[in-house]
Amino acid sequence: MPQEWSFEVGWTRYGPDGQSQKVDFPAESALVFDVEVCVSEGRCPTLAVAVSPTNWYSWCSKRLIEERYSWSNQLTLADLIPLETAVNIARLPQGHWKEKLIVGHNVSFDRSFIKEQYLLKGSKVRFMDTMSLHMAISGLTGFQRTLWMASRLGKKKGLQEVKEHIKKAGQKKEGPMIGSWDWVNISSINNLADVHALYVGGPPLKKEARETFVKGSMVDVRNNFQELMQYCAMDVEATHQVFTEQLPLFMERCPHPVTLAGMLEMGVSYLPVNQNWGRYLEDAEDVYKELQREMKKSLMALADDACQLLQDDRYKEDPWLWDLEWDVQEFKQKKVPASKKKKKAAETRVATPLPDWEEDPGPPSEEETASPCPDRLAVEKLKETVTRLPKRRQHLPGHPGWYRKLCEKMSGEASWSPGASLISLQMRVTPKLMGLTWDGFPLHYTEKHGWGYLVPGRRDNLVSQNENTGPVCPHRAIESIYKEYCEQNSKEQPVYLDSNTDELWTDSTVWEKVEEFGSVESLTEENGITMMKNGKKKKKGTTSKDQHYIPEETECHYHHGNGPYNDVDIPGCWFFKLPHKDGNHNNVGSPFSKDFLAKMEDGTLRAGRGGTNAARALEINKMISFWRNAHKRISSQMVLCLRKVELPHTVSRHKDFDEESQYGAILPQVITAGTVTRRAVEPTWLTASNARRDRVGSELKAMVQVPPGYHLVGADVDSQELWIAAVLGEAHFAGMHGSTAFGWMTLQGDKSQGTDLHSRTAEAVGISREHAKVFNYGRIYGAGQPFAERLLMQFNHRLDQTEASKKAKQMYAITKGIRRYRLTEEAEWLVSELDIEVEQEEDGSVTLQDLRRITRLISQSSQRRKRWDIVDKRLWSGGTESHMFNKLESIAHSAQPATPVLGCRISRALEPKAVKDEFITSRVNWVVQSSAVDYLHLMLVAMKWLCEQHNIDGRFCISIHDEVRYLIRSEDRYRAALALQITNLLTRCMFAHTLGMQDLPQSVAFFSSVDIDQCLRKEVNMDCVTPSNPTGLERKYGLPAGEALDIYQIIDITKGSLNKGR
Amino acid sequence: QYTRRHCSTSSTEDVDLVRTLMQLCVDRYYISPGQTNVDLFRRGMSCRYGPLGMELRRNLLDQWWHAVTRSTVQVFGINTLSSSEDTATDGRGQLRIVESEHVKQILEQQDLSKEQLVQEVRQLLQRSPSMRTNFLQGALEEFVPSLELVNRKLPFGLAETGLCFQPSDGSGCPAELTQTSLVWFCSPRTSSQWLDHWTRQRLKWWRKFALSPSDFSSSDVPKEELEETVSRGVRITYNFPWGQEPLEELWSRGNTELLQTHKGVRSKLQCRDGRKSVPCVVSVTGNMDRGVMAFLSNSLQQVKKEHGKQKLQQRKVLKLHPVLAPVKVALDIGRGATMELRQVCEGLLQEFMEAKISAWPGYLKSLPTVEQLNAKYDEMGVLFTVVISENTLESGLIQVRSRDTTIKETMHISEIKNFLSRYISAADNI
Amino acid sequence: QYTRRHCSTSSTEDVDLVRTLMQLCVDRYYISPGQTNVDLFRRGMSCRYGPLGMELRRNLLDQWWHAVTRSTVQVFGINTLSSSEDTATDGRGQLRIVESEHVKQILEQQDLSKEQLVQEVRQLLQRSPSMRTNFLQGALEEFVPSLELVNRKLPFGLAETGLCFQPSDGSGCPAELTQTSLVWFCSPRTSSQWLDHWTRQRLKWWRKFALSPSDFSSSDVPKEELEETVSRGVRITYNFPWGQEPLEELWSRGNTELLQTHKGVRSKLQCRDGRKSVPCVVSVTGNMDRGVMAFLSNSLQQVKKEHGKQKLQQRKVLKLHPVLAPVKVALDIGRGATMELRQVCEGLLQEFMEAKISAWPGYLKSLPTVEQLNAKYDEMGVLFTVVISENTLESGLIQVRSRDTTIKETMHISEIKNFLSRYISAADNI
Repeated sequence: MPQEWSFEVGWTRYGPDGQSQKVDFPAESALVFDVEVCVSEGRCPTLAVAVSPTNWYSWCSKRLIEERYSWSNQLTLADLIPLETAVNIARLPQGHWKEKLIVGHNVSFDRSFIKEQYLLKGSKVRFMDTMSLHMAISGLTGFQRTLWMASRLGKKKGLQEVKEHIKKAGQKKEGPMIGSWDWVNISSINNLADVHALYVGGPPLKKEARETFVKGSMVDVRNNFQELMQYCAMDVEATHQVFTEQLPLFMERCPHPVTLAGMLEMGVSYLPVNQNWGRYLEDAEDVYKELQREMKKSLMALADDACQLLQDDRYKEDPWLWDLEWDVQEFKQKKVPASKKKKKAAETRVATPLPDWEEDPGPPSEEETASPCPDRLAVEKLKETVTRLPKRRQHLPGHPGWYRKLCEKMSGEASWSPGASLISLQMRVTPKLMGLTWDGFPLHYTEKHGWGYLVPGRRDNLVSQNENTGPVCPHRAIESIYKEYCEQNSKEQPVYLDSNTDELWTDSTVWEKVEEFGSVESLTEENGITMMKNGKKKKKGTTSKDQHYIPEETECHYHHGNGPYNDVDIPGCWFFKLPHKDGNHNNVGSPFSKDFLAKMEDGTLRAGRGGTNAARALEINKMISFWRNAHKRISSQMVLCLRKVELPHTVSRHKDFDEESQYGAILPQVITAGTVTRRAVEPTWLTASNARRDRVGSELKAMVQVPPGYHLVGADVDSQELWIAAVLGEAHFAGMHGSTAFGWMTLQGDKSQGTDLHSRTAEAVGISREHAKVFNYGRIYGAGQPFAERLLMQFNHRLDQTEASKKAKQMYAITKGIRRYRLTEEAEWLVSELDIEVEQEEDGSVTLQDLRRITRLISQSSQRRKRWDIVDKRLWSGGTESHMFNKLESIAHSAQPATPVLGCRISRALEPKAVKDEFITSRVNWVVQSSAVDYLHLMLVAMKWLCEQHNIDGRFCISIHDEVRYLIRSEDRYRAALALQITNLLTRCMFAHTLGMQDLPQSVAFFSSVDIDQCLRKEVNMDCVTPSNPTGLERKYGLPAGEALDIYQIIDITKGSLNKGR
Repeated sequence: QYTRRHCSTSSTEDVDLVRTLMQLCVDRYYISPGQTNVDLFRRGMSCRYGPLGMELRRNLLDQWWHAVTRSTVQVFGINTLSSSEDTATDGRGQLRIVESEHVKQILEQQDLSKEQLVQEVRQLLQRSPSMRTNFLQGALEEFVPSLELVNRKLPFGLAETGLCFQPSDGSGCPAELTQTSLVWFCSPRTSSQWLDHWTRQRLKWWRKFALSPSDFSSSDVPKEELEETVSRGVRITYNFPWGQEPLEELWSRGNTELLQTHKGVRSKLQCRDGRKSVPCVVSVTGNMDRGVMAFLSNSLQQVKKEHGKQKLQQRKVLKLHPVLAPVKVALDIGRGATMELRQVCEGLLQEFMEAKISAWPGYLKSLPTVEQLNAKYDEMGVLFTVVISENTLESGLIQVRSRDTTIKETMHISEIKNFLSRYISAADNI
Repeated sequence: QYTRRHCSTSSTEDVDLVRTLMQLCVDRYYISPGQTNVDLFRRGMSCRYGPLGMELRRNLLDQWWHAVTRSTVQVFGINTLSSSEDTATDGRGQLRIVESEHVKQILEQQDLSKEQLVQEVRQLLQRSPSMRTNFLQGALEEFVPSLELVNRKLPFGLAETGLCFQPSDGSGCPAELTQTSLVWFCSPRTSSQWLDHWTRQRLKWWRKFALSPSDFSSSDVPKEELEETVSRGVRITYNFPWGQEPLEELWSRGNTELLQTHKGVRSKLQCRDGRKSVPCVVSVTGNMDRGVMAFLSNSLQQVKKEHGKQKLQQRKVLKLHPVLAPVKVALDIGRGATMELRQVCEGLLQEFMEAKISAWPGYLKSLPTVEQLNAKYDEMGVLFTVVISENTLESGLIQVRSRDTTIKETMHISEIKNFLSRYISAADNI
């Protein structure tokens, strides 16, 4: 490693003997590479280091070397790091690209600063990500990561963290939570330092210098140049060491070449954008800001209006505001010395009465206008009394306390704004100002229980009123509010609206929930043969009741909900808590969180007053939810615009090419294997939901738009995970497609006839299809009954615990089936010896009850100290999905779990050797999802091969889990569509074949349709109307609907041939 | 507890509301009394405004002007004539100014035959200047001189505000309108985008000053309602108690009229955008008289006050945006007015005037009770009421009541001016 | 070295000067080109103004309004209609708006005799609304509603600005005027004092913005020139190169017209001044179109620059008062414009606009030399020219050139906005 780094723009090569030389770019075909960015100065790369088998290299940005007052915030190719071309060259003749490999840790970040990667025609450089390799070898699940960090933080603190987590997940504290900690030592979290420590060991990496890039300015970087270069080089060295250790491990654990090839292909994703990207950002931000302003104004108006209640103490009769601080302060002024006061008093005694009638005095004389006006002098003189004010002015002394807190103290700063400008939805006072009601009851907040509501009618605590010095609850007013509500609704049960769940439940959120609950379910199974008790909550209820005896009348007869919590002593009212999605013992921190959006839509939670102000604020809150959460990520996407000479002729010579438009690209920073299941991770594009009419900015995906002369060709794999799960079950059961009920539904089910899986579940349990979908995926991901219960109650808060539990049980019985147990030989022998009567299935399994009986009988009659080993295997049976689950569990429980198709092994941190029987849910889930990743890798490789074979001009664009998109030159788009169909066929065949089935049903052989479109969207005819795109894609951006072609249409168009120019 | 009119569905309530609003406008010096005048106002026409209405419209026009000419894009103000010697025979020439003397002279000519007389009158009419019905024509004429200003580069706009005249709708009396006009010239390729841009900007502007912004909305004009030359139109409307009425209209007009105005001489009109295209015109025309009414209607809040048991009072407040409110502060004297107190008021009034804070000399006319006074100021939409009392002379302390919160705050006389200035300028930024 | 036109006595020089002034007004976007338009302007009528003229007139009207409505006395703004259904047969009803459709309908009626036709046309004319020639009548009508406002106490005034129409002086084409009007109501006893007061105030106002104040003067109107109802009159005039022309006229009108307007009902008109007298009227009427020309003429300074020997150059500067100047600052790019420089300019322009400093985007149109650029801005009356150069990107420093001193000062980009704001508001107080 060089001792001295060259402070010069561009690449410098360092020879082995220390001499340095300026070069265009590193010439070798394999590099380990790392880029550093000075964050405060925008997204322009600052410096970089690379090492090849023969040389070290360093690269410095122009902005680092040259000092200037300001730089353009629009990056160009010249600002980026060249790896294949000289500074001013942006096009290489066809076929002159060389094959190259770049290795880095989280290399997709570094890739986004490489010049050639933005060119529309992809180069042959590929990227190896040591982070992804690490995930594939030794990755951790999300829950494991928390535990891992906890254990690293030290035992005491660690346990604390674990407890916290368990509490959050809503579990009992009893019992040893984690039985085995072996996995902690064979894994690590993802950052380079920890990964390095895991694979290489030795002294820990120093990361302190990194702070300079994160917090420092360009000047700081300049001042510490040598040190920072050194730091960057150390990272490169560490990455190289890690990579050398990882590669053999990876090849051993994921032996199939398709896995590696697929990961390389995924590493070069590319999203074409144009000038519309800027318009989108501007419009969305604009609309967002305006809505936010409107919301704030509404809230401020509410606060102002509430102030009027101060008059005549009317607030005391307000069902929401009675317990706010209504005190006002006295205006303070220094006392005047007595003598002076006397004198003053004498002065003021001169009071001239006004004349009864006044004549027009005529204009002031010229002298009068010349000399200072006496009126002004009088005012000026009065102003002198300002000395009697305290140095620090009181802040709005005449306003009630709660209002004062919402106001900014007036200052000279430009940002000061008048009125209750500090108000926000998050504040505790806001729901009260809005007069929110839950089923007609006013909301109330307590420190202990969070948000809840007051139900009038309680009589037992009315007596103590006189002793109460605090604010008194106007329970009469609350009663009349509720009465009014009842009259309006005629007390009919409001129809339960099916809210759109696709926003609340993206794949990843479902899985997060499942994982959280799953980690505990396995535990309860482990703890004995007892089933999960659902009496837990009841027990909690009774304990609270036991604590203080409650007379009969404290029970609320006409309202059932989460409560009452009678430790909240509000005269005349019971307190009920708002339901919480993670279980009712959790406190609700804000009724405006997105979990309550659905409740607002169906009218359970509504604003009781303030007219439009409150209702509109709620509506706006919903509209801006997406952009509020996403706008930072979206607007920080690095867009690089290409100049005309940097574009291929296909674009620049196309008839639609426009000089004034911009054509560029975003390189999404995809971690090719970012989770333990090897699914890709990227925070913006892979989780983006589809456009919704009432969500600002949700047209995000559609802003990926092709340059002239190109099309996006892509498809969704139809119910990918369901099919994979089904086909595994079928292979296990009868080796025949459609041989299980579940498989049959997947193959033959029809949404329109209500025979598909989701419709069936919906019908069976009596819920909507959308909700059923969440249940089904949750279940197949390995979630158990408690998850379903919780979900049911969340979807319908009027459902009580027992009902929910009953429904969940029913659902699981008909799908997953019932647990049965196969006895060990020993046990079989004992059963026959002791002559215990048991009912055994064909496969010899027994029910849980029988098993308990056997256990009891054996232990009674046996003298042995040693416990008998009774259970050989646990099975599911009787449900539509039992066979599938048995197969999944058999894989998950095997000594070396590996995906059935490409044979990729599970992370070392999840192998039974390391974790024993824990993290079962994660392992079951891994089987399905990791196979889905195999599916994707197979598709990518097959498609790449077909494109190369048949000269289809295009490149990989992005894959979003079960969806792939390619950027294809327009004239090749139908051939590409055909190639995509063949790709699916080949992939499905590969699955069936490796599972021992030599045929494939036609219903799954092809994509139901391939989309040929000019932008990225769910359906080719979606116009993506949102508040920020009110006129739709077609009118605003001139994007017509695309084509969605099925296999027959494609064969028609292409005549079934992949060959060019038939 | 609160009733806002658009929550109500009963039409009688709406009728009441309209009556209340109109009565309030008359009583509180927004418009001059008289049924004809009220009717004009109600129909969204220019009417005789009182001092407050005049100031409100002035503020509104100022805000429009700043928003349009000081936006991020290039807009130039122009001023054209309200009458033009236009020989066109189409609708534009509907209203003519004639000098009655001239007509009389013709009519008095005894030796003319009836036919000759008809001919003479016709010719006179033809020669008489016609009144503009909108600013479009004027802006189209100014296009060529303005081109040099922008170096023949698109896009740019020409803005104008003022009076326009409309032929009577049968009633026999032509009406005046205070119109605002932005005529935007852009390349044909981007005209649709610009239409969207201006729609958004304009709607945002209207909503900025509104108490309940959602009453202002924009909608596309159905194809069948469009004029021949217009390819797309958008209307910004306000939801009045009696229904939607347009406040501002945006039309994408293509270049037909521009070519017509300049007699088809393309070379004069071409711009430097590489394609030598004739620019497209997007016109944005607002009716500020109706705008005044929309904001008055929007900001009227009626609050039922339960006062004791028997009396059901209604507090009417005109919650106009601080920037628009015609009177920002009223000055009053507490119990027992004296010359000394009057003097302080006069001095303070001067101070406010100099700081361009429009103030109301309430001390000149005393009302019996504070409640009546506050009710009056609330109905006038006065932001703050300052009360000078005997105590002020001693300590310099004054009472400042806020229209929006109804809370009275004590303040020192030396700080009130700055407080108001800051309050108003900061309210502009929200 | 300096030749100011009123020093010169030769009339050819004056003619040149007028021609120069008019040419400059056209070239520098004060008024639209075209001989008719220039003639209108020259005659002190409203004409088609370009962006700069429009802004100048706007500034002037604003200043007038503030000076009058925010003076120490009570003046309320009102707004009346420009046309009224006035059946009076005197001069006021000279200009009528007729709907040509209606006339045509009459003319096309075949069965009418000539007499019937004449009668019908006369009636139509009679029914047609007449255009106002000044604001007096409107203000007199508003007197009664306004009385309540001031608690029936005198004196007070009603102010209005806007368009008025004047019958053609034979040329056949009626003219438009931008008038300002203050109608002052006071007790008969003080009316003469008030006339003097307002004369003083108004003259002071005109002179405040002048480069050479002595060109503005006031003089009593000879008795014989007074209208019947007027007892005394004063004219404020400007000494144009072609002679004196009136800018503002003050008339002491007694109460005849007021009584007439209100049909002699004295009780409605009486004020609480102990004598129950009907107030006297003092009217102050200004012509702001001519005012614009007066200030343009007044501020044009021509400096002969001897450049070498052969070339005799003239530097023309429009030294408009900082408050009136339509463009306060021009933004330009030095040698070698790049996107980055353009960006800085646009940012700065936005900053100026937000601070309500009207700025000129000179960077959009580059002139070959700095001299030409400066000459142009001097003729436009631009106060300061800011030049952004490559150097600005490195150091943040900009060049600021002053119109009045022609000196270039270096300033930091972060300080320019405050500098300009301070400069303009300070100039207002001088």
